[in-house]
Order: sequence, then structure tokens, then C-alpha cells
Amino acid sequence: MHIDRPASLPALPARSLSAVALALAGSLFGGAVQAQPAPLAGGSLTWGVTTEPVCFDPHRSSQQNSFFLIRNYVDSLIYKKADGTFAPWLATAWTISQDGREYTLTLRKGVTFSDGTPFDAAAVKANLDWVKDPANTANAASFLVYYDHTDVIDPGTAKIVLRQPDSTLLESLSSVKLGFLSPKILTKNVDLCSGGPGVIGTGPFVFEQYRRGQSVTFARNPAYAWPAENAKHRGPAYLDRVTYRFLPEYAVRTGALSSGQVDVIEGVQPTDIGLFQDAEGFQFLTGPSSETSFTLNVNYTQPPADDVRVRQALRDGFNGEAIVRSIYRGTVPRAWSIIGPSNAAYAKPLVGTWGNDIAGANRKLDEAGWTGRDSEGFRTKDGKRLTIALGYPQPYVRDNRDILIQAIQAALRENIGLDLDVRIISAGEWAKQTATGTWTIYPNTDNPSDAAMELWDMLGSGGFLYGNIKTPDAETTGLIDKVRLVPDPTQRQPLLNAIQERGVQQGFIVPLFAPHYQIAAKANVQGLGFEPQLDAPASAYEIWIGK
Amino acid sequence: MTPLVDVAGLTIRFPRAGAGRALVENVDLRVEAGQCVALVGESGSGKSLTARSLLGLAGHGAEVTARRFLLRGRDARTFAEADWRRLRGTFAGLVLQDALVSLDPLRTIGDEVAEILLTHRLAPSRAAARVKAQETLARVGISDPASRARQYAHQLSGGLRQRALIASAIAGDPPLVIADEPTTALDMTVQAQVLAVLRKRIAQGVGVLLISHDLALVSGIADLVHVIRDGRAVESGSPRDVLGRPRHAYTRQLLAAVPSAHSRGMTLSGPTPGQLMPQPREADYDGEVLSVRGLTKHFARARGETVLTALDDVSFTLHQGEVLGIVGESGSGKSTCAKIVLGLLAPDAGEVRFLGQNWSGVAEVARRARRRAMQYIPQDPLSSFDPRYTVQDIVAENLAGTLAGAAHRRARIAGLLEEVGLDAGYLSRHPPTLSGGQRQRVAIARALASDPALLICDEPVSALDVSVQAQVLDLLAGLQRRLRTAMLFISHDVGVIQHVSDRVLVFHQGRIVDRGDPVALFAEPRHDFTRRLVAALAVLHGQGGRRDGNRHDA
Amino acid sequence: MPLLRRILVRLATGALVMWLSVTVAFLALHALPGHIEDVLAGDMNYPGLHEAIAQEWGLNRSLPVQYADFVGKIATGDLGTSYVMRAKVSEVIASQILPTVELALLAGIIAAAIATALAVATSGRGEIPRSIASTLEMVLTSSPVFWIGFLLLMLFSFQLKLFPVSGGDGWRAIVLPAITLALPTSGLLAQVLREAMERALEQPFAVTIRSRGVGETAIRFRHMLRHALLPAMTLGGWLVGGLLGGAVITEKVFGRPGLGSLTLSAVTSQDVPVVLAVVLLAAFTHVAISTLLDIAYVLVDPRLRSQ
Amino acid sequence: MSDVQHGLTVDALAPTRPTATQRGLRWRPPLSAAVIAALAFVVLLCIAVAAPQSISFYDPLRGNFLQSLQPPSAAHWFGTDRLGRDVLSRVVYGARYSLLIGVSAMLISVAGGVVLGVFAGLRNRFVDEAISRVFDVLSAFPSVLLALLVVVFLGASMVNVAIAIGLSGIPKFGRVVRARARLVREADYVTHAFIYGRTRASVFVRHLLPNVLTAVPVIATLDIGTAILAVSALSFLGLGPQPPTPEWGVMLAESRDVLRVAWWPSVFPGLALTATVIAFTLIGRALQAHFERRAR
Repeated sequence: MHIDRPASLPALPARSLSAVALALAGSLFGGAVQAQPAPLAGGSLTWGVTTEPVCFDPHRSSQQNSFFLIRNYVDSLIYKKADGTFAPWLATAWTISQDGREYTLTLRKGVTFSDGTPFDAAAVKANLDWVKDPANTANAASFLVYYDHTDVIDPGTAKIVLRQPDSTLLESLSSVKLGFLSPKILTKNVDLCSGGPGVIGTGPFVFEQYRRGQSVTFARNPAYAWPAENAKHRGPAYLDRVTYRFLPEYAVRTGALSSGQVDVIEGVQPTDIGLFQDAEGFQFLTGPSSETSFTLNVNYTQPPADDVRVRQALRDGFNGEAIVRSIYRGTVPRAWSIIGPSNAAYAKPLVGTWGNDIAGANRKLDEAGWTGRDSEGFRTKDGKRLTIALGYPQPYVRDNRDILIQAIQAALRENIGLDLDVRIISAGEWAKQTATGTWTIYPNTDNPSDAAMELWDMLGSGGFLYGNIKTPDAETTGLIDKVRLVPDPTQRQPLLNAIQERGVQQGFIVPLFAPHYQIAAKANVQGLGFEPQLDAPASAYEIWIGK
Repeated sequence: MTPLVDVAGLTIRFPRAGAGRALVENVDLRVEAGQCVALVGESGSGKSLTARSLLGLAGHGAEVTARRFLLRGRDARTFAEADWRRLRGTFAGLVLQDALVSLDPLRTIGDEVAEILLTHRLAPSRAAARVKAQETLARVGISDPASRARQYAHQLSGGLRQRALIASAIAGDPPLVIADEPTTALDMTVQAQVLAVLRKRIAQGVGVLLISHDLALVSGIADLVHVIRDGRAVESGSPRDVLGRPRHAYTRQLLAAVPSAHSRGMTLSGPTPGQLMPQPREADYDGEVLSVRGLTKHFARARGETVLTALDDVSFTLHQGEVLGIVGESGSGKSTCAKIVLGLLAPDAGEVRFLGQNWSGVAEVARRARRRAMQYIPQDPLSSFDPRYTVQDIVAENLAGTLAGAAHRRARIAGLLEEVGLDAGYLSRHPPTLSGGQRQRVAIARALASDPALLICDEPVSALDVSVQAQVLDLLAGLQRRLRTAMLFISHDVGVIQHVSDRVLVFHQGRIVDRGDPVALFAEPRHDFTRRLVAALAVLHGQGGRRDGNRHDA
Repeated sequence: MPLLRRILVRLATGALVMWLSVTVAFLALHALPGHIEDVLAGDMNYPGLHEAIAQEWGLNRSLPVQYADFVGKIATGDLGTSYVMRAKVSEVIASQILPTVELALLAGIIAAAIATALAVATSGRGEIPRSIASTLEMVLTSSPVFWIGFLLLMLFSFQLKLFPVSGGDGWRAIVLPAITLALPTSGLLAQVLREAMERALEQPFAVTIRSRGVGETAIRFRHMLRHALLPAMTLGGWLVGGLLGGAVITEKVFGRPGLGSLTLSAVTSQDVPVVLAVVLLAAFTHVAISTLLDIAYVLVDPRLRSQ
Repeated sequence: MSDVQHGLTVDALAPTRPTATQRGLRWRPPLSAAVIAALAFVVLLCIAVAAPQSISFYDPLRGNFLQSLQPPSAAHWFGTDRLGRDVLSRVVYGARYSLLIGVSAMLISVAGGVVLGVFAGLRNRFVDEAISRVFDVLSAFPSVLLALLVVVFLGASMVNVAIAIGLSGIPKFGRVVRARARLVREADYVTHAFIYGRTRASVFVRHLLPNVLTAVPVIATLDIGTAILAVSALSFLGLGPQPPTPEWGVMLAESRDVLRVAWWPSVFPGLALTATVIAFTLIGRALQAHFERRAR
């Protein structure tokens, strides 16, 4: 049980040299900033993470918890900042045609993949075309539904041409799923899912070793010099090496950090926060809320939830505020819309306008005819109990969300006599339900993407929830299709607000809370941060180990 | 010369188990080198316990007290476990009854014999111990000891196994050998050979303490005999005195209970031998009950190479009211013959006719009607009773549907029990709670329930104590004579056969080698096997003749 | 030689058992609700995706064809590729088998040691040690594996901080899981060993051995242990199956990598090739162990050689 | 050779008072204190199954958020869990699930095991071989994997868990019954039954079957413990009854994450589980001793 001490003497000279240079640079640009301790390069860091990535290929991976590991070796064209605007990265500038169908990108000079092949327009075309090809069954292909082709104007310029305008493309290009792998490995159809040195990107680290079930390790890419514009430093990463150990159990992760086996952990459960928050020798950070909040999506075509009054009663029949605060001990905010509060597209007018109206909920249920009561106190209507099933797919259960749902289940039973039949279902059963549109309530956050894309996924006529339902709510799906055609953010916001308000007002969605990523680490670990578009911690590029 | 064992007033009790009554009370015992002392008594008399206490093996929780307890002059009362352990195997060796279960079945004979040498470091190395072990095997008359040493107990014949067991006890050349029923599990001829081994040890100066239930056998080898009853020595003396002029009533009763050619026609149990009803002469036997012609039966060994001939052309007849005795050693085909006569086993050749009709060649259905007429009394009655049944259920099984009404049937069963000397109180009891004798009486009652014409008894009394055996034999004889049933009586004990049978068949390796009058046949044996049997009897009972005299002058 | 013939028969039946197990698992997995390609698609839903996945894994072919192809490959040792992890199943299993085998083996050894010590120390040595031993054994066999795991974790890892909470590497990480898995097994094994020893001690040959001046402990080790081995081996065959099952649970309690977690995720995500490989492995282990037991029986008990 | 080896003449069968050497000191009173305690505990369990509200004070499903993770106190003897629910009430209500699933799983094992065991033991070699292969296949699947397949196939619910565990218990039962059947088939009271004019069928009904089945209640009682343990293991893996059901295995699974800060949500269900298994084992052993004493 040891912390990997920074490399011994031989590395010292290099370290002191770059330290001096950085200190100089810091003071030059830091200016009036009080003397930040100069970052120390070198050393290796060990993470304790919740989930072992099933696949290390950015284009194929669909696991949100694996994105911030992949970000260590995969860069994107642009970087989405916290305020929703985009900073240049591998693309120094980009212009969108009048009809919103053509995106012309000027690429950064001197960027190379870690196998030496240059990063140029041809590489951009190769990656995008590979993702679009359905034969590769790439998960990221859902971002390129309207992508037609890419023109290589010259090595430094590429033009992406769409079949119809798609306002979600910019955020998609900032996602790690549309990051870039060396064209060489894309051609030979080698399987990159199982990771290893064969996965070659342009990122600040190079894939070193993957021990299945145990850990994955990345080594520093000495040639790296092209971070996103808003990065704090320019040169290669500080750390020599970063290791991510897979520790799925809460108690195990917490124990590993408190006994010093690892330097940083993510996924800290509320009851253990006290061990690290303002505790001597440790630090505790909370990131921005994720792009979408944890929401109950109610299938409004399945009885008894096809009656709007029942849905509204479900929405208002419990005190969300108190339950979220009790389960998560105030570490996460209550959510008022399906889009996360920190997301620029968050429908602010919705805040505080609904929920916790138990009398109103009971009145609505009485109006809807659910007046009878059975032996266990549940409402009945002509003999049938008011039961709404909630199928939580087993692979997505994490972060104590099943405990939250149980609390809501208990509250609904007590307050309004509604039987929320909670069942953890298998992936097979969930696939069958979505394929036949027979799902009832689906609790989850969505993979991070453009707000319009999120709404498309959750409520859109082509999304994975309502894709197979013949009669979705025309007004909602119409609005969603419209918003995707409007690239200009100022014009999109009113539409986005309208969709979110209608979703909540009609009880299609019951937002619960906005998950915030939490990290606990040793006090001497500096440079920890979050990447908004990933809904996760940032890559290890900025991290360095203090004294 | 100090005696090997000099014990006086020996009392053994188990305070924590049961009533705490003494199992051995005030026994005196002296054994000199080159002398054979015998303890004779029935099971539960405490004879084994007395012998084992000489090795400190009386058992867990035993309280052993004595006025004097000297082993080669050393006072054993002060012995700690370590002292006992040093003494076991070096001072005294123990030989138990059946080598098949008294030797560790999972270890070779060589290892078993060598264990004493290694435990007491009587041999410098394992190799030396192995050689000494093989020498000991040779000393007890085992040929080719080197290859025998590598074999296991189950691979040897009964006689060889028992010799190996003796070898394992005397490997450390102990001056004293304690033999607890050493020959009981063996055939007569083999018993004689094993006794000869012990005689040789005595001749070489070893003291032997012999434990047995068989007074006759003991008289052939012992210099001094103690008769033990309920833990007390009721009589002691030389074999000549104890057998010739028994002073204690119990000794007389034991002697009288031993069946032999001389006890024919007399009762064995009871205070004084009485007269049995006379058996009809051969001339006036009426109908032929059973006729067996040319019975042959082969068993294919598991691997199919060697075919074993169990019966080879066996023929005999049995008339109403007659008792036909079959004698032979184990493996001579007696029981196979019984099974075929009972119709439980089909013969390869030959034919059985019962009550004038074909019996062996027909299907079981055809036999079922006449089943009631042929009944069977097994050696181990307990295994022939369904464990869930009470005595009443067992006897009722053979009553079939003849009598209507439960009360009526119950009365009939009670009557049957009465006939075999058991009162109605036994009706509701479970066989495991009964004694061996009582169980055999229940088996007899069941057999009589259907008034059979033929009773087949396969070693019915060989598992019983002498006195119990006597009572059962008297019961069988009385019933047989009164009900005039034909009886096929199988036994390995020549004495029993001579006592019960009107005619005798001698079985050897599946064939009838001799037949005729029970007394005349063994007076001048014709076939060499019968001759060997008679010779063995003589050896066992001390040069023969000695026992003839005593019967009449009692 | 009967032994050789017995082994050949056992192996033949073993092959039959393995084939039956794989077939049963194959049919069960394909009869599960939902098409496998839908499951693999997960949350993605764009035109042509499901067909592409089905095509890639040949799921669009008829069941018999898929089955024949699969069995054909297995016969040649190719276990196929995992749908979810897109890696060769043989590699996936190989990487995960070591920690589980390590755990099961170490647990087995600890259990055998505890059981033997307990049996030798308490068999036939009076009422008090006997009742203490049997109570201890009963408590051990009656407590759930994962509960024992929690108690050990609470005591040794959280309170005394002697052992790391989990992880797969380093010898200290395997101590607590191995003990957790070993305890219930040792309870059961000790019961069987002790009862067998006591039965053997009541046999006449025990008196003969004592009459040779052999001490109580020597009797148990040199003689009685062999007699107790027979019933223990019958139980042993069943226990190994238990150890594998127990490993799945222990790995979840201590967050250790291994076949346990692999099996759990493979079945829930219907990763057919991986599940079938695990079933094959389990069947193979079972067959191998029963064959070894057959041989061991004959070695330990010479009386069986003659039949 | 089947010739009866003339056995011991020492009248070993005479049940004179058990001499110390043979019986040692193992003669015990019919019902030891432990067995009485076990019977009392099982009665308590039955009350918990039939009328849980009589011995618990709170609704097992109603959580009071203000009192989450309270240590054992006068109000909550076993303390409260993360959702503020009373652990004692959940343990009491949990008895119903663990017992019902455990017993029904055992019944499935017994039914399957007895039927197959009797056929394997009493029929010809071919049937015996075939059924032994079925046992091999069933025991080739580690019980957890077998349960996984059944539960994923039928969905995670109490009935399916009982089926899953019942199936994996069949080989163990089957082999015991088969061995006993082969033993009884050779016993004298069966082979000699023809002497009393019995037909094959009546021998089967009157002697064979009853004597084979005498052992079943013993092994059944012993197996309840094992079945309950297996059920809790499955619930722990999330394959058994679903939250918020207060089944002991589920409670233990839920207690895992708070193990570090609260010991009581995990200790008490574990104790209940272990005590139940011990109780049934003790009763099973007592039954076994009773049958052995009668049949010996």
C-alpha cells in the first residue's frame, strides 16, 4: 500500500526546469493573482473509479462513467465551456453557412497522433465517415443522423455538409464520442474496445496498459502541446502516469482513499462525505450539475398514466425537496426540469412552480374516479388498484438512486394511496419494453449532449423512448423537431423552455434532482476539475501532486 | 519366577453410565509364563472387560479397583497413561475376534504387524521393522510372508487373516498374549490351525489369557479355567475338574447346554436334561415333503473369467416329520441350497419338488399358493423384520387373510407367541429392543403362523449364546416333534447338527460328500473332508474322548 | 485394469454432461425476453443499427444454425467473441479465472486445515470438547457467507485497519475474502470428518491399535484420518461447487475481480458467448473433480480395487 | 459368494444396558435443551410469519426521514436503516419471505429428488444411468449460475427464486434417496417377502417405498436451513425479491453501503438468518437421532 512517489533524482533536472518555466509563465499571465504555488510536474496518480469501461473506443462507448478516462487520449474539435459557449481546440475557428447545413473548420497546425500521423482534414473526414457507417454500429452515429459527408478543402480546412440543418451538431463535435483516433487504426478493422496501446489518439496521455477487472494506466504524451484554449497550461501533462483502479463498492472505494491506497475517488455516497469534507488531509469537490437531471419519464400512452390527472397527481404527490435532501444530505439540488440547472438551456421559469401539492394530487385522483380504497390503503377504481409499474434497468442502477425511488414509493403510498410498483428489470426486459413501447416509468439521466438532442432522445418522435410509440404527443414532438432546425441559440431558448414547461405541466416528466459529480481526494492533489460536456471529472491533463 | 499377572479382588464400574453397578466384581487372576488361563462366560459376563483392564483399556470413564494388581511385579494401580502405553505391545499383546474388522482395512498387513516395532522403537529403522514383521508372519505359519505383507486383510482367507492378527500382537515378543474369542469367527478346521499357533507360543514360554464362550474349546488348550457369570468368577479349576466334576450349578448348566452327539433326544436347557418325545423310525415316515434332484448352480465372478461352482449335482429327499441336518464350512454351498429350495434363487440345473409338485421350474405366481407350507428361519432375524413393524405386525405378515376380524387375529398371534414362550406383552414391542433369543422366537412364531409342512432353518442359533442357543434348540425340537413338520437344519457346528438331525448331509465345495446317521457318520468318517472335520474337533476339544465320560455320571 | 476403464467411462459421461449443460444454457439464453440485438443496442436507436448488430453477430440466422456453428467452434476450442466486451471470450475468461481460482483454492486449503485440526482435536475425546466443536461447526455452517464477510470487514478492515478493504492485487487483499469463504466450508467439513472419525474409533481395530501402545493423537493421524477421508471426499466434490458459487458472492462483498462479477454481468447483459463459456468451465470443473474423486476413492480404499 | 458367513457368536444383538465400552458416554436425554430452544425459536418464527404485527411496532415499509440510521434505542430496539425504517419490524416481516421461499424451495428439491431418486434406485440400470446424468447436469451448474439463468429467464421474484434454488437442490436429495433405495432393495425383509406370498407390487408398496421415505422428513428439515441460506445469497446478488421487500438477504444487501457508519442494519438480519438455520439444523438432527434409534 504505497503512493507512487515522484520519480527519483534523474528526473529532477527536467522537473525543476519546467517548474521554473511554468512559474515564470504563471506570474507573467497570472499577474495580480496571489502567488499560486507553482505546479510540480512528474509523479503518478491513482484514481478509484466506480465503473470499469466495457469499451475504450470513443465512437462505440455508451458508458457515461468511462468518458473521462477516454478523454485522456482523445481530443475533440471544440471544447464546451460551463456557460454553454464553445472554445477552440483542435479547430481554431469555425463558420456555419447561412442555411445551417455547412460547417467550415480551420484546423490547428502541428497536431499529431501519438503514432506520428499528422492530424489534418483527412483525419477528420476518416473519423466522421467511419462513425456514420452503420456497419461499424458506432454509438456516436446517433449524433450524425443528418451528416452527409466531409469535404477536405486543404490539409488545414475541412467542411462538414449536412442533409438538413441540425442545431445539435456543435455540441456533438465537442463530445468525446466524436473525438479523433489515428486514421491508420480506423482502416484495419481491429477491435479497439478491449483497449491497450493499439488505441491511438491525440490526447495528453497515451494508452499504456489495461488489466481487465483491475485497472487501466495511461502514460504522459511528451509531444502534447494543443490543449483547448481555456486550459490553464499549454505544455504536456504534469503527471508521468495516471492509473484508474475499478472499485465498484462504495465502502471499498471510501476505505481505499481513507487508508491511502488511492489518491482520488469519484462516486462518494452521501453518508461518507463527512469523512472527507473539511477533514484534515483530504479535500472534497462538487462539480456542475449534469446536462440532464435525474427524471421519471412517464409513458403517457400506457394506462393508468394515460390520464393527465393521474400523472399530475404522481408529480405532486410527494415532497421532492425533503426526500432529496434526506437521501443526498443536501449535496445535490432539487431539479425543476429534465435539463440540468447548470445547463445553459435550463428552463428557469419552471423553478418552484410545481410539486409537493398533496391535497391537489388527492383532489385530482378523486376527480379521475380513483375513489375506492383496498385493504392496504391503496386507491382503487371499479375494483382495480391504482398501480403504476416502474422498471429500473439493472445496468443503470447507481448513485443510491434506487434508494431515492423507494423513498418516493413510500411517500406516494402514504400521501395519495398510489402503488408505485418498483422492479429492477434485466437489460433484456428493458430492451423488449422500449422495442414494443410498453415501458411505463423509466428513471434515468441521459448521456450528455445538446439540450435539443436530450429532449429528442427523451420526448422526441425518433428518440429511444417514444421512437416505437405510434401516437406520441404531436405538440411536443413538433416543437422538438422545430428546435433542431434552429441553430441560433437566442431563437432556440424560448422553444426549449416551451418543451420543458409542457413536459412538466403535462406530467410527461417528473424531474427529481440534478446529479453533481463528487470527487474526494488527498489534500496534496492539485488541479482537479470537471469537464461540463462530459458530466464528469476532467481528464488528468491539469492534475499535479503537491508536496 | 514372578507371575506375569497377579490380580486379586478386581472390580470395574462405570460411575457415570447407567446404574453404576459393578460389571466385574472381586475377580482373582494369576497367569504364569508358559501357562494358558481361560475365562469362560456368556456375552455381557464381563470376561472381555477383565482381560482388557490388564492393558488399561477398560474404556472411557471406567473405575478399576483391586486389592492387588501386579503386572510382572509392578503395581499397575499407580500407572499413568504413559506407563500403560509403554506396556501395551511390549508386555502384553491383544488378539481380537475377527481380523477383518480388527485389523485396519486401509493398511497393509506388513504395516499393521510392524506398527508395534516402530511405536516402541524395537527396530532400528523402517526397513528393519519390515523384515522383523515378515519374520513374525512366518513364525505364525504364513507361507510367502514377503508378498503377504503387501496385501490387505480383505485379500486373505479367514485363517490367514487371523494368523496375521496374532502376528500383529506378538511382533514385540510380549511375554503375555490376551486372546479374546480368537477363533470364534472361523470354520472348525481353521479354528484348529489357529489354536495350534497359540499352543506353539505357550510351548515357547508365553503366558496366554484366553477369553471364550465355548467351554469345550477352552478345555483343549487351557491349564486353568475360570467360569465367569455377571462379573463374578463362579468356579475355577483345571479343565478336567471343571468339565469332569463341575461344582457350581451354572457350570453344570453351561455344560449341559452344549449340543453334541451325546445330547441327542434330550433337552439342553432347564435344570436337568429331560427326555424329548421320541422321533419316528425311518420306516414309518409317511409322505415325501421335499425332493431335490441334481441341483447345480454357478456364479460368474464380477470380471467374468472365473466361474464359481456353488452347487454341483446335489440330490436329497425329506419326509414329513423328519429333521435333515446339513453341515459344511463357509462357502460349501449350504445357504445357496437353502435359497434354491426356498425358491428365492433359480438353479442352473436340477429340479426341486415340494409336496409332490414341481417347485423350482415354475413362475413365482404358481408357487404362491403353496408358499404358506414352506417357511424360513434366518440366522439374523432382525434384518428379516421390517424396521417399522412391531412384533404383532411381523407375525401377522404370515397370517394372510384366513382369519377375519382384528380381535380374532390378535388372539391367534398371542397364541403363537405363547407357543414360542413369549407373553402377550411383547405384541406391541419393536424388535431392536428385544434380545437375540427373543427375536429368534418371534421369527419362529411368524414361521409357525401358516402351519408349514417344511421349516428351513439356516444357521438359526449360531449367533446366540450357549444358554440361549439351548433354549431355542429345545423350542424348535419340541414344536417340530409336536407339529410333525419336516425341517431342513443348516449349521457349521457339528455338535448342533448331531444333536438335532435324524439324518445328516455333509457339504463340501458344493457337493454332498457324506450322508447318513448323525452319530455313526462321525464315529467312522468315510470322506476325507469329514475325517478332517472330526480330527479338527478332536484337536479343539483336547484329544477327544475327554468329553464322552462326563455326560452319564452327572 | 478396472480403474482405467472406470476413468474412461467417467470421462465419456463427463463429455455428455458438458454438452448437455451447454445446450441447456444456450436454449435458456435465447428464450429470454427481448432479442439479443435490442439488448446490445442499449439506448442507441437509429435506423439500421439493430440490423447491423444482428448481422455482425450472426443473430439473424436461425437458432439451429447458430447452435451448430457455436458447438462446432467450441469443439475446436474457439469460444467466440463477447458481444458486449468485443474481446475474445477465451482471453476474457483467462484474465478473470486466476483471482477466482486463487480465492477458491486458498479457501479450500484453509477450510481443510481448520476442519482436520478441529476433528482430530475433538473426536472421541469426551463430551465437553465434542459439544463445543459441534456447536462451533453448526454456527459456521449456518451463517451466510456474505454476512461473515461483513463482520470480518467491520472488525479487521474498518476498526483494526489490518487488511485493505479490497482490491485484487497484493497478498493482504486476499486474506479476508479467503477466510470468509473458508469458514462455512470448514464447519461442514469438520462435522463430516469428526463423525467419520468417531465411527472409525468405535471399530474393533481401534482397540487393536491402542493395544499396540499407540497414542491417541497418533491413532487419529496415522489411522483414523484415512478412514474419515472417504466421506470427506464425497462432500469435497460437492463443496468445490459450493466454493465456486461462494466465490461469486465473496467477490461481490469485497469488490474483487474474478469469474463471479464476470458471470453476473454476462448473464444480466445476455452476453451469450461469455455465459456459455462460464457454463462450459463449470461443467468441466465438475466432471474433472468427479473423475479425480473416483481415482482418489480407489487409492484410499483398497477394498474398492477388487470389484 | 452369497453364502452366509456365520457371524459373531457374541450376542451382539442383545440390547443389555449399553456397556460403557461400546456406547461410550453418548447416551443423551431425548430432547436436549438446545433442541427445545430451537423448537421455541421456530414457534416464534411461525408467529412472525402468521401475525407479524403482533410482535413488531412499526410498518416495515414506512420510512421516517428524520430518523434515518438511528442506533438501537428504546424506540427502535434494532435501530433504523437509511430510509428511517424500523429494522426490528423489517426483520419480523422478513421472516415470512425467507421462510416461505426457503420451505417452498426445499419442497421442490424434495419432490424432485424423491421421485427421481426412487426411480433411479429401484428401476433398471438404464433408468439409473439416465437419471444420474440429469443429476450431473444439474450439479454441473453452480447453484448461483443456475439461479441466475432461472431468475433472468423468469424475472426476479420470490416464486422464481424458490424454483431456482429448488432445482439446484434436487441432485443432493436425489442422490440420498437413490442410495437409500438401493440399500433397502437388498435388505432381507424385502428379498424374503416372497416367502409370505407377497407380490412384487405389494412388496414395493408395503416395504420398499415406506422404508425409503422414512429418511425424507429428516433430510427435508435439514435442507430448509440450506435453502434459506441460498435464498439470502440470491437476494444479496439482487436476484431475489425486489426492494422494498423486507427479506433478510435484501436487507443485508442494502446494509452493505452503510456498513462503515452503521453496524445494526447488517448485524440483526444476519443474526436472524443464522439463528433460523441453526434451529432447523438442530431439529433435523434430533429427528435423525430418533429415527436411527428406532431403526437400528
